[in-house]
This record gives sequence, structure tokens and C-alpha cells, in this order.
Amino acid sequence: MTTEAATPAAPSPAAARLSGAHHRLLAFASLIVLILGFSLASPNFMQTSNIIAILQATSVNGVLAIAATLVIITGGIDLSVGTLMTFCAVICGVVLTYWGLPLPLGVLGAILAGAAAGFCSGTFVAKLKVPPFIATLGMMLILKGLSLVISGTRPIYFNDTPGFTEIAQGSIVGVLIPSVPLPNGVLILFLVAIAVSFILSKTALGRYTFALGSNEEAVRLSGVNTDRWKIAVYTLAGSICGIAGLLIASRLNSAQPALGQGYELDAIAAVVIGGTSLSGGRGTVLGTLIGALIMSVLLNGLRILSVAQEWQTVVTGSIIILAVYIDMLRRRKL
Amino acid sequence: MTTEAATPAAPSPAAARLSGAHHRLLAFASLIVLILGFSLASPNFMQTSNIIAILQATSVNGVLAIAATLVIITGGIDLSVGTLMTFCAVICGVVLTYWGLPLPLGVLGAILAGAAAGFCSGTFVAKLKVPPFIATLGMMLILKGLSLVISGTRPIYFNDTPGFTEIAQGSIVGVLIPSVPLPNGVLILFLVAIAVSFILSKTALGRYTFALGSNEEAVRLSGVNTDRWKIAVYTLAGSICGIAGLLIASRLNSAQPALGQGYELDAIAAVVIGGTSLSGGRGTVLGTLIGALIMSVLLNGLRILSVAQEWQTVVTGSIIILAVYIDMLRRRKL
Amino acid sequence: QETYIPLISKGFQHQFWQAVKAGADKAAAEFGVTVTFEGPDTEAQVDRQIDMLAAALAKNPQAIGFAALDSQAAIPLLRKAQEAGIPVIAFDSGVDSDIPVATASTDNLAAAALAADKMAELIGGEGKVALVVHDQTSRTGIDRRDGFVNRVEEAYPNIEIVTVQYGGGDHLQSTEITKSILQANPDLKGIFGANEGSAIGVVNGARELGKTDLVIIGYDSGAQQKQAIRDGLMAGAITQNPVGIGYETVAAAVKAIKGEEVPAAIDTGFYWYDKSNIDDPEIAAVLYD
Amino acid sequence: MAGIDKSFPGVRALNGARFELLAGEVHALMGENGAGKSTLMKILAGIYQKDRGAILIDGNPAEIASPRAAQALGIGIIHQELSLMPDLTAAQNILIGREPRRAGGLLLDEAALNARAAAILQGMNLSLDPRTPVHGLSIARQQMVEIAKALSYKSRVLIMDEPTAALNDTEIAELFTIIRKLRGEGVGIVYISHKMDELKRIADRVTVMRDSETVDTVPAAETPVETIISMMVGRKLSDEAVKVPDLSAAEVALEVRGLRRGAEIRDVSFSVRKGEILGFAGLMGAGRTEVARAIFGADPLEAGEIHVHGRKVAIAQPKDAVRAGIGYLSEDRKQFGLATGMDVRNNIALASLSRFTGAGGILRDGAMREAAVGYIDMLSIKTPSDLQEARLLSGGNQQKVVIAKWLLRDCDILIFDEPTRGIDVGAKSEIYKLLNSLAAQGRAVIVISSELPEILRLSHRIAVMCEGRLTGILPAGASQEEIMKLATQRNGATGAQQQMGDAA
Ligand SMILES: Nc1ncnc2c1ncn2[C@@H]1O[C@H](COP(=O)(O)OP(=O)(O)OP(=O)(O)O)[C@@H](O)[C@H]1O
Ligand SMILES: Nc1ncnc2c1ncn2[C@@H]1O[C@H](COP(=O)(O)OP(=O)(O)OP(=O)(O)O)[C@@H](O)[C@H]1O
Ligand SMILES: [Mg+2]
Ligand SMILES: [Mg+2]
Repeated sequence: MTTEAATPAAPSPAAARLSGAHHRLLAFASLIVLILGFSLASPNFMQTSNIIAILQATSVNGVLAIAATLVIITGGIDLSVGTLMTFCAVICGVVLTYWGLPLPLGVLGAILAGAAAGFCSGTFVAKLKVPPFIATLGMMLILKGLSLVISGTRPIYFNDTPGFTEIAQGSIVGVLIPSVPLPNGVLILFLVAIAVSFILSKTALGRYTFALGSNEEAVRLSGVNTDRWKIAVYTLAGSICGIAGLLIASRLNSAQPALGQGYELDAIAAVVIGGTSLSGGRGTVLGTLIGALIMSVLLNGLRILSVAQEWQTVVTGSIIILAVYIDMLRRRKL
Repeated sequence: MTTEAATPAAPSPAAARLSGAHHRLLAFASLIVLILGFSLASPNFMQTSNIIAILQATSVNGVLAIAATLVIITGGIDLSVGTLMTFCAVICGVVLTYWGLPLPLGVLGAILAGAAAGFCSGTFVAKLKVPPFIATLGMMLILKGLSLVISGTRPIYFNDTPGFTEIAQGSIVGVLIPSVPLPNGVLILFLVAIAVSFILSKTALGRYTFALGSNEEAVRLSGVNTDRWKIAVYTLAGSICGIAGLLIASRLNSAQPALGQGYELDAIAAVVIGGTSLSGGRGTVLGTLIGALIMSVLLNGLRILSVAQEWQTVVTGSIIILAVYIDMLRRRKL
Repeated sequence: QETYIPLISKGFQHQFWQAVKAGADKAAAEFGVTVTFEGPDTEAQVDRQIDMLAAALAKNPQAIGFAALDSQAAIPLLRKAQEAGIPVIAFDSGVDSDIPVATASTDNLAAAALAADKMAELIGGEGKVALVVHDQTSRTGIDRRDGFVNRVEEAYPNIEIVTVQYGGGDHLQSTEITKSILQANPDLKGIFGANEGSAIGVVNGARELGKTDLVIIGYDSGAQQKQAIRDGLMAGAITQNPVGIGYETVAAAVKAIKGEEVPAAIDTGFYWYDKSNIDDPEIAAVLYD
Repeated sequence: MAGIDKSFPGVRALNGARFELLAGEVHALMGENGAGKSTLMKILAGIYQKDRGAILIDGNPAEIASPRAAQALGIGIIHQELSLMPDLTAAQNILIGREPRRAGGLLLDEAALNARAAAILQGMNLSLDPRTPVHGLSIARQQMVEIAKALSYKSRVLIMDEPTAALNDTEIAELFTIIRKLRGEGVGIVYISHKMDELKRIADRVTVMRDSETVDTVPAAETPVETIISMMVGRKLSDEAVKVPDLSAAEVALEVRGLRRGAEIRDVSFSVRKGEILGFAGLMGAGRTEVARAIFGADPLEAGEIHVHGRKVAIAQPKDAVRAGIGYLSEDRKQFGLATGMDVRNNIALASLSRFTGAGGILRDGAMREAAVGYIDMLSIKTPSDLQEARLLSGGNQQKVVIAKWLLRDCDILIFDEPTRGIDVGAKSEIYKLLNSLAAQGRAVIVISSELPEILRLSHRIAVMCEGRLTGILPAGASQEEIMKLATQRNGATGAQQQMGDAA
């Protein structure tokens, strides 16, 4: 968390800030090494179309990981991000396809559904004092079931909503700059990242997110209504899952009700690889983005190299451990 | 005042211990309520054969959850229990079927494989300072891939090892007391639970397990070789996963290399439902057993009632939250 | 130049997909081409499959084999392949589009209907039956369930389907599900297990409860299933021809690359097998371990 | 406050306690560890709920149901145990819950936040960048941040629960200036401390508690300290001067040569003989804790040798140090001393578990209990039983538990970092006796303390540090001025000496 300097008086915090920036630059190291390695190994890796495919593959997991980052900074955990995403996609499908309402209402529906589910999780955690692991595990199951119930265990297609696939697959950037056909899904990922970074560093909600993860009891003893802020964080995280729901629905042109379970681990892994501590109090959206990118670059590269699938998982597992180990080494040195 | 404080005859600690026992008895509450509810709802629920089926369904998840309990008490987490179980089953298959060695060596192989994998996870966590979430996530992927590689992505059958299915499916108890045909798998679960309870409460390893989760730095500054003990805990947990691997292989009479992912969440859920805190320092094996039982009773009961599958997950999710909420309420009162 | 054909399947670790892979590898060796074979962990992971397809396209293959988890979701990428002049061969189940030049698949609906006929025959046309299916939302899961259920409803009014439950193709979970079903329905006459993992689970569950008079019908093959049929635990099973699917997919791709004519639909067929015909050469040829 | 009762499971913390605070007075609350001082004040601050009794504010009965309610009534508290958010900056901590906003309240005004915090810190004469994350601060500075936070509320009633436990004399003097100013503004201040000398300097009245009850309230100026102490502990304490034994023939137990690490430790060399108590004095941040942790292997070293009983030892980890016979009592018990979730018995046995391990790794719990109960008796640790969780003890009793841990471990060389922090006078003199007897048994003892009287009373020799360097070693009986001169040798002595004079 860098705070815009008012007066750079004493040298020590300034130095700390510098080394912080330094660190974040270095955090790219594993990512860069991976990219270089794959580029050398295969000429197919560094093609525009493949880079866009990687970014596209990052978009959903990236947005989910950003949602998870918020909750993890408060010292909690969110296992429901994957099925919540699906739930929001299904709600969007109901609004657009079953009810035939216009596109903006579908978008709104997905985000509101996410916010509502996040509100529930937050309430369970803050008011009922259910540990976040259990509250969100329960929500994960509830939402998984509800997605199946609401959709009638059948994918909902968005064929009646022209333009729906544009949400993730179109390219506003490509229209403006034809040589960079960046899909909107990736653009949305970046926008979400910027927005959440901003919230974390500039708003009261962000401040209390860090404060809660740092020492919740101290915050409470300072007279802050911790319950309310905690619920707000979960609600925000939920609505971000709603955005992820829109992205995946748009990419698949359908709401797949069975999707989503297992995605929470990928999202949390991206968060932790990005340097956010599971014990709360620290974390950055940028780190999470890098973490998510490391994971998609790895998978994509191994596929491009035609590594046998059983070995892909072995290599992925090893590199995840290695990347975090190197990160730890560097941090201890700094 | 000081002499008074030191005398063990003071009523207060006795009362505290009593309320502790009380609490543990009460922890059954959710389980009892579930059992009563299902018994009333269906006459098929409370039959010996179904109770044995429930216990048997608990055995694998129960053993995995006990392994996860150990790691969680140290303040860590183990995401690799499911795929490690599979890996051990595969190793057992290699020893017995591919190499044709006698049964005891297969059992030994599975347990040693588990211990070795646990030793690796523990080393990553203790020596390389990789956060447990990442170390065990990496191990989960590595073991998943290795199981496929070693088995040749093919189940390994134990048809050449007569008696292998007896490990989980036979019934020593049934031979001794014909009216109680308790399968050996359940017996093994109970034996593992008793052994781990004993280790946790009576041995130095157990004491350090709690101490590590309570304040690792304080333990280190007490001159304890924390790394060694932590590795020991992960190794023990790994070898318990080896036992789970034997159980599942014996029940399926085969090592299924694709199985196992997703089992970690069930195991961790059982641990947390059983009252062990994810932040470490506290937990009981009995609680974990109850947690695992709650989950199998719930699933079995809903299936017996032929609740539609999509609603099963909704109900399971809700009841998990509810059970933990009630547990929290009670603890706050006591 | 080396001819490269990636196959993106619906799964990877399961025996069925490994058999498809074996067929593809066999054809690859025969035609002197390179194939790779990949599939997501579960049949729900539509987006993961799309990512695999995207990575496969990045490798500039000469042709592509694709078993769509959801045909609509893949269309933008398939269109890209078409624009790049890469022929697409659909396998296992079709793609609702004219992009694939050929489709090598099994008619799961008809195959499951055959399983229903056999079930009716074996339980004497009346009584309670249940289904243990691997997946509630995937094409194969839905088709096999509906094929069986619809056939029973149309043709066998005296057969009651008491429940359909889903075990994810996980052997252990299917075992527990079977035990619950049997517990809740002591008078059950038969269970249909809709894929290998489900079928083995049903066999395990019945055996653990000591239920010997149950008619179990399976789907697919595998060493354990074959053994269960030989031992009489399982009455019989439907098998597809996965090795044939893999082989035909690669063969059709090779033809398409050369610009030869390929038939639009390649029916790889399905077969009923039981104790009596399991060792017949034409049945043994489509079974796998 | 009158007739306040409060019970915890197994503990009667308050029994009809009463307390009265006037506007514009500094009211000291004294009592032994575990007497119930913190509990009484936590009830006033809305953190605990009383079981019985009444609280009157301006004559009106008040129910204080939460910290927020207390704040609304103008009651602020500085907690005994630090209650900060380590990942936030000092400014963010100080103004938590009251952040200045901009853009119509939507955004935080970070510049205003830092400016306001800087003003508060300046008002305390504290040179601390408000943008420093709190986890990077020493405990003393964290304590100052906690004080700044409490001051920022501008409360009518300010409770200070051992605010000076981690502070040195300069900072204490600074704090007292602030307290006097607040008193002048009509703020009522409750002041809890175990440092008797502070009573006379700052308090107007003193209320003494013992065994969960209020003993009496007396005027501070007229009542002799001895009377107050006997009210607290129910007996008289002897105040012996230090007796320096002749150690010239004694073997050197620990010798360190050329310890070095960056700017924190710059070429520190010294030795301690068997039977000797070596005191370490210095200002906050002088690096004493750093030296101790480095010797103990808790932090890495860049250079330097450590010799124990004449043999060079390699210490990379605390376990190596403990094996070499060195024990270290940390200054931060909560973070580094106690396994807070475990019971007292296991905390005492934590460093000596191997001694209680029998065949097959099985622990001999009976022997552990005996040992633990022995130390509970010996150190008068107030706990309902040896099975009480350590975190439920009062602050001072937690400190005693950590001391007991090292006594049980039975090391030849003991390093005590702020051993009497938060310990009551009675127990303090017990601990002094204990340290003396440890030395008499032939152990080498190093005592780090920010309280000069304590250093002077205990040490056979006094090592003084400044900015990471060992600036000199003085014999017992050195004057405070001599010590302060060495402690400020780098910056020139005048400023600090003046403050010192004020403090004395
Ligand atoms: N939450 C709690 N649960 C159980 N016992 C408690 C709790 N808080 C305090 N106690 C007990 O109440 C008694 C009074 O504690 P308190 O903290 O008020 O003492 P104190 O006078 O502030 O002591 P010190 O000078 O050591 O800080 C002690 O015996 C302590 O162990
Ligand atoms: N003025 C300061 N500015 C920045 N950091 C400081 C300052 N003072 C102390 N620190 C930090 O705190 C660390 C140690 O301080 P600490 O107070 O523990 O040292 P000490 O000599 O043991 O003092 P004491 O034991 O008297 O509290 C220093 O190494 C430094 O990193
Ligand atoms: Mg206190
Ligand atoms: Mg210090």
C-alpha cells in the first residue's frame, strides 16, 4: 500500500517505499522468466493471437482472483467465487433469455445477484461469526445447487440477445487501434483491477479492508463498526464475481450451470502467488494479476510445447512452488 | 492469594474441565439432530446395514480429515490429502500388481509413499518457507500428475493379491461378534483416530503440533527445532493419507489414478465443522470425526430421501453453515 | 513437413478417453502424423476446453479433432480455424454447426435406449429401477439418462424409475450413492450405471450390501467391468467403440488434409455385451481394459 | 464506579470494586499483577460488561455496552497490550475510524490524514514519520503511536493502562508533559503503572487494589510510597543496594567479539563472567535487543564470534544457543514469548519439553505439572490453575510465565530483555532476588532494561549502547549522568542530559 507522499521527510519510509516498488517490479521476475523460456522454446508462443489467447484465458480467473484478494486481505477466504460466478451467469441468462429483458438489465442482474450472495456470506461471517471458510464453503454448495435448480440443469444460451458475446469477445480497443485486437474481456479485467486498486488505496472501504485483516479486534476497539465494513467487502467481492459471471457467459455464449467448482482454488492460488498473505492485512491487486498471468502463461506454454497432459500438472505444481519460493527468498533479502 | 491459586483443589479448573467435556458432548448436537430427523423421515435410515454404510462412507474422508487436522493445528493447511491418497494407492498397486510383491510390502509402500510426500510438503513449508497453501497446492498437482504417469493413466487392479479387499471390506469384528459386521475400514478409521488422539495429547510431537499453531516464533525462540517438528507433522499426516490410500484402493479393489482431487475440501470441511480453528493452535480428532460423520450422514440421508441432487447440495451447504453457527453460539455461551 | 493434429477431447484421465487416445495414437502411427490429446478434468469445464482449443490453434495445426463439451461455446474459435483453412473433425458428439467436415460419434440416445430394453428384458418387464449417472449437465450424461428414461416411459409402463442420481463418474461416490439407493428401495430390481465409473460404483455398492439379485447394466468397458460381467455381478453393458472413434477421427483428419472426400457422419457404433458374447472377436475388439 | 463485580470462567476478577475520578485529576490505579486494574478499566471502556454494580458519569448512571458507547461518552483508553493494526501506517492507526475525507466524503484524504497525525505526534515531541508502517516500529514507538491514538480522541476521561511499560525516561518525561497539559484542560486521567517513582511525579490521588477489591483511595503527595506498597502487597519490601561480588577469578562464561549487522549492530564486543550480572543500558533503539537476539540466533549476523565457556560456538538458530546453554527472555512476550493459546503448564515447559519426554516420545505430564506448579508458587503467578490458557492471565503474570520457562530450562547464561516490564513492585523485588540468586549460583546474567534504577540496582557492571555501538562499560555504582553520557555519546550529551535531569 503506497500512500501518496505529502512530505518526504524522513529517509526510512521513503526507502521502504522505494524497495516496495522495487519488489513489485521484481515480482514480475518469475513471469518474465516463464515468458522468455516459452518464447525460446516455441516460435508459436509469442504470436499476437496467442498472447491474446493467454490474456483471454486470464480474464475470468483474474477477475475472480481480484474478488478473492479483497476477502483474503480482510483475513478471510472465499471458496464461493467459482460457483458464485456461475450463479450470476445463470441469473443473467434468466433475465435475458427466459424473461427476454434488454441487455443492460441482464448485466445489472448478474452484478446484483453477486452482491446479494456476497452480502449473505459477509453476514454469515460478520454477524453469525461463522468462520469464512465454512460460510463460503456453504455458499459455494448452496450457489452450485441453486444454479442447477434455476437453470433447470441445462445451459442457458444467449442467442436471443445479440451483442451479448461482445461483452467479452468483442474488441473496442481493436476498433480504435486495429493492430491491437484486445478483447473486451481483457479490457474489463484491467478496468476491474484499476477500480479495485483505487478502492483499496483511496477509500475508507479499502482502508478498513486492510485494517480488518491486520487486527480486527483493534479496529473494533477503535469504535469502528467492523461488521458493516466486513459485509461491505464481501458484497463488493460478490459483485466482482458477478462481473466474472458476465465474462464467462459472454465467452461461452451460454450460462453453464455445472461450471465453477474448483475455480476457487485457481483464484486463491493466483492471489497467493501474487504475494498476498492468507493471514490478511497485506496484498495488492497488481500482485494478484501477475499471479493469475503466471498461471495462464504456464498452462498455455506447456500446451504449446505439447507437453503430455499428465506431465503438465506435475510441471505446473513444481513451478508454482518454485515461483513462490523465489519470491520468498527475494523478500527476505530486501 | 498465590497459594490458593496453585492448589489444584480449587473448584475453578475442575469446572473448566467439566465444561470442556460438556462442550464436547454437546458438539454431537447437530449430528444427533440430523440422525433423529432422518430416522423420522425414513424408516430405511436407521437400519444396521445403513448405519454401517454411513460409517463406511465416512472411513476414507475421516482418515483424510484426521491427516488434515494435524496440519491445520500447526496453523497450516493441506490441500494435497486427496491426490496424495491416490498416489499412495497407485504406489501400492505398483508394488503388489506390477511387481507382484506380497501384501505387507504393498501396505508399507503406500504408507512410506505418503510419508515421503508429506516429508516433501513439510520441507517446502519449514525449510523453504513456502506458505502451506502453496506448498500443498503444488504437491496436489505434482502428485496428481505422478499418479497418472506411474499408473500409465490406467487403473491398477489388485486381482492378483487375494485378501487385498479384506483391508477395508472384511470384518474382523464381524467374525468375533457376528451381530456387528463392522467393516475393517471403519475399524481402521477408529484406530487411526485413537492413535492420532494419543499422539496429540500424550507425546512431544503432539505438544509441538499445538505449540507451532499457537505461536511458532515463540516456540522457535524457546530453542525448539521448529523446522524438524513441522516436517515431522507433515510426514505423519502424509503417512495417514497413505492409510487412506489403502482404504480406498481396497474398497474399489483398484487404484484409480484420476480420483482424489476435490477430496481435500471435504476433508478440510470436516475438520472445521469439527471445531478445529484454521488459524491453528486448537483442534481435536474427536471433533473431526464428528465433522466427517455429519457430512456423511447428511449426504446419505438426503439420498435415502431421494432429494433431487441439485437440492442436495443446497441443503448440505445450508446445514454446514447452520451446524457451525450453532456450535459458535454454544461456545460463546459456555 | 510434419503433419500435426491436436485432439481436444472432453476428458483425459478416464478410461474411455484413454481408449480414444489409444485409437488416435494407433492411427497416427499408421499415417505417419503427430497427434496430441488433451481434455479438461471434468465435463463441466467448458471454458477450460476453449482455452485448450485456443492453444491448439496457436500451434498452426494442419487439422483439429474436437469433442465439444458445448458446441455453441466453441463456435467463434472453430470459425477461426475454418478461416485459417484448418479442417475440424468432431468426435464423440457432434457440433451444432456446419464447420466440422466430419463427425465420428456414438448415438448415445439410441445406445441408452438399448440398455433400457435389456433392463426390461432382464427384470421381466416390471418393477423398480434406478440410474446412477456420471453427470447431470454434460451431453453424454444427459443423452444416456434421457435415452434410458424415455425408452422406459414409452415402452415399459410397468417399470418405475425411482431415482436418478449423479456421482461424477467417481467410483467411490457412485458406490455410496448406490448403497443409499438400495437402502431406500429394498425392492429395487435393477440399476443402470451410465459410464464406467458409475457402473463400477453400482457393482461395488451392491456387493458391499450383499445384494445379489440386482440386475446391473453398465456402460463402456474396462477391466473391472469386464470382470464383473464374467463373474455375473453385472448382467451386461453397452460399449461404444472408443478406439474406433479415436482412429476414425485421425483418419478423417488425414483425408481432409489431403483434400480427399470424407463422409460427414461416421457412426462408430455401439454394442451390447454380456457373459455370452464378451469373448466374441468383434466384441472383444471394441472393449478396452 | 461502585460495587463492580466481574467474573471470568474460573476467576473472580473484580469483587465490589469501586473507583472515583474527578475532572482535571490524574488518578493512579495501583495494585499487584492480576489485582483487577485492567479489568475494571476495560469495563469503563465498554470492552467488558460488568456483572453487577453501577457506573455514574456526572452523577448519571451510564450503561457502557461497547467501545463505541464509551467513545460517545468521552472515554478513551490506552490498552495495556498493544492494540494496533501492524500493517497500517502510524497515521492510519492513529486516526482509524475518523479518516479525513475528500471528494464529498467518497475518498480518503491521505495528505490531511498524515498532516493531522504529524501534528499529534509533534505535540508529543516525537519524531516519527506518520507514514511508517507500524510493524516496522519498535515496541516503544508502537506504544507512542497507541498513546497518540488515544490522545487524538480528545476524551474527557483518558485511561492509560501501563503506558510507560515500554518507554524510557526521555519518553516518559515527554508523556508526563502531555498528561499535565491534559489535566490542565480538565481531562480526568486514570493512570495505571507499576513504576512507583511515577506516582509522586504525576498522580494527584492513588487508588490501590488488591485481590479484586479496592483497598483505599489516598492523596498521592501526602502518602509515603512505602504505605502504598504495603497497601498493595500487604507487607513491607526491603530495598537492598547491589552487592558486587569479587569475580576476578571467575571463568568467563560468554564472550562476544565484533558482532556486526548493518547499522543496527556495529562492532559489539563484551564478556560476562560466571556469577556476574551485566546490565545493558541505552536509549530506545540503541540496539540492545538486536544484540541479544543476534547472540541468541534469533536474527542473523554479518560478522562476529561468540564464545561460551571459552569455546567458540556457531549459533545460527535459537536451538543452537539453547544447546550452548543460553536462554533469552524477549521484551515482547505476546509476540515472541508466549504460546498464547496454550496453558500455563505447557508454556513453562515449552523450552524443556525434551526433559519431560519419556520412551516413545510420550510426555510425562505429571512431572510437567509438578514443575509448573513449583514455579507458579515460586513466582507467585496468579492463575486459577496450571491449566489456564496463558492469554487469559493478566499482563504481569504472563511475563512471569515466560520467566518461569527460562528458569525451568536451567541455562548457564541468561539474557533478560526488560524482565520486569509490567511487573508489580512486589514481584519486581522477587525477580531482583531471583536474578541475584541465579548469579550467586554461578550463572552469567545479562539484564537489558530501560529503567535506570533497575540497572543500577542489579548490575555488577553496566554496558551502555548508543546507535548500535557499545559506547562503554561502567562499574557498579556509576551515576545516572555517567550512563546517560555514554548513551548519547554520538549526538553530544547536552540535550539528553537536560531531559534526564528533568526526569530525575
Ligand atoms: N478474559 C479473561 N478471562 C479469564 N480471566 C481473565 C480475563 N481477563 C482477566 N482475567 C483474570 O482476571 C484477573 C484480573 O486481571 P487484570 O488484567 O485486571 O489484572 P491487572 O490488575 O491489570 O494486572 P497487571 O498488572 O498484571 O496488568 C487476573 O487473574 C486475570 O487472570
Ligand atoms: N528512531 C527510529 N527510527 C526508525 N527506526 C527505529 C528508531 N528507533 C528504533 N528503531 C527500530 O527499532 C529497532 C530496535 O529498537 P529497540 O527499541 O528494540 O532497540 P533497543 O536498543 O533494544 O531498545 P530498547 O530495548 O530500549 O527498547 C531498531 O533497530 C530500529 O530498526
Ligand atoms: Mg493490567
Ligand atoms: Mg529492546
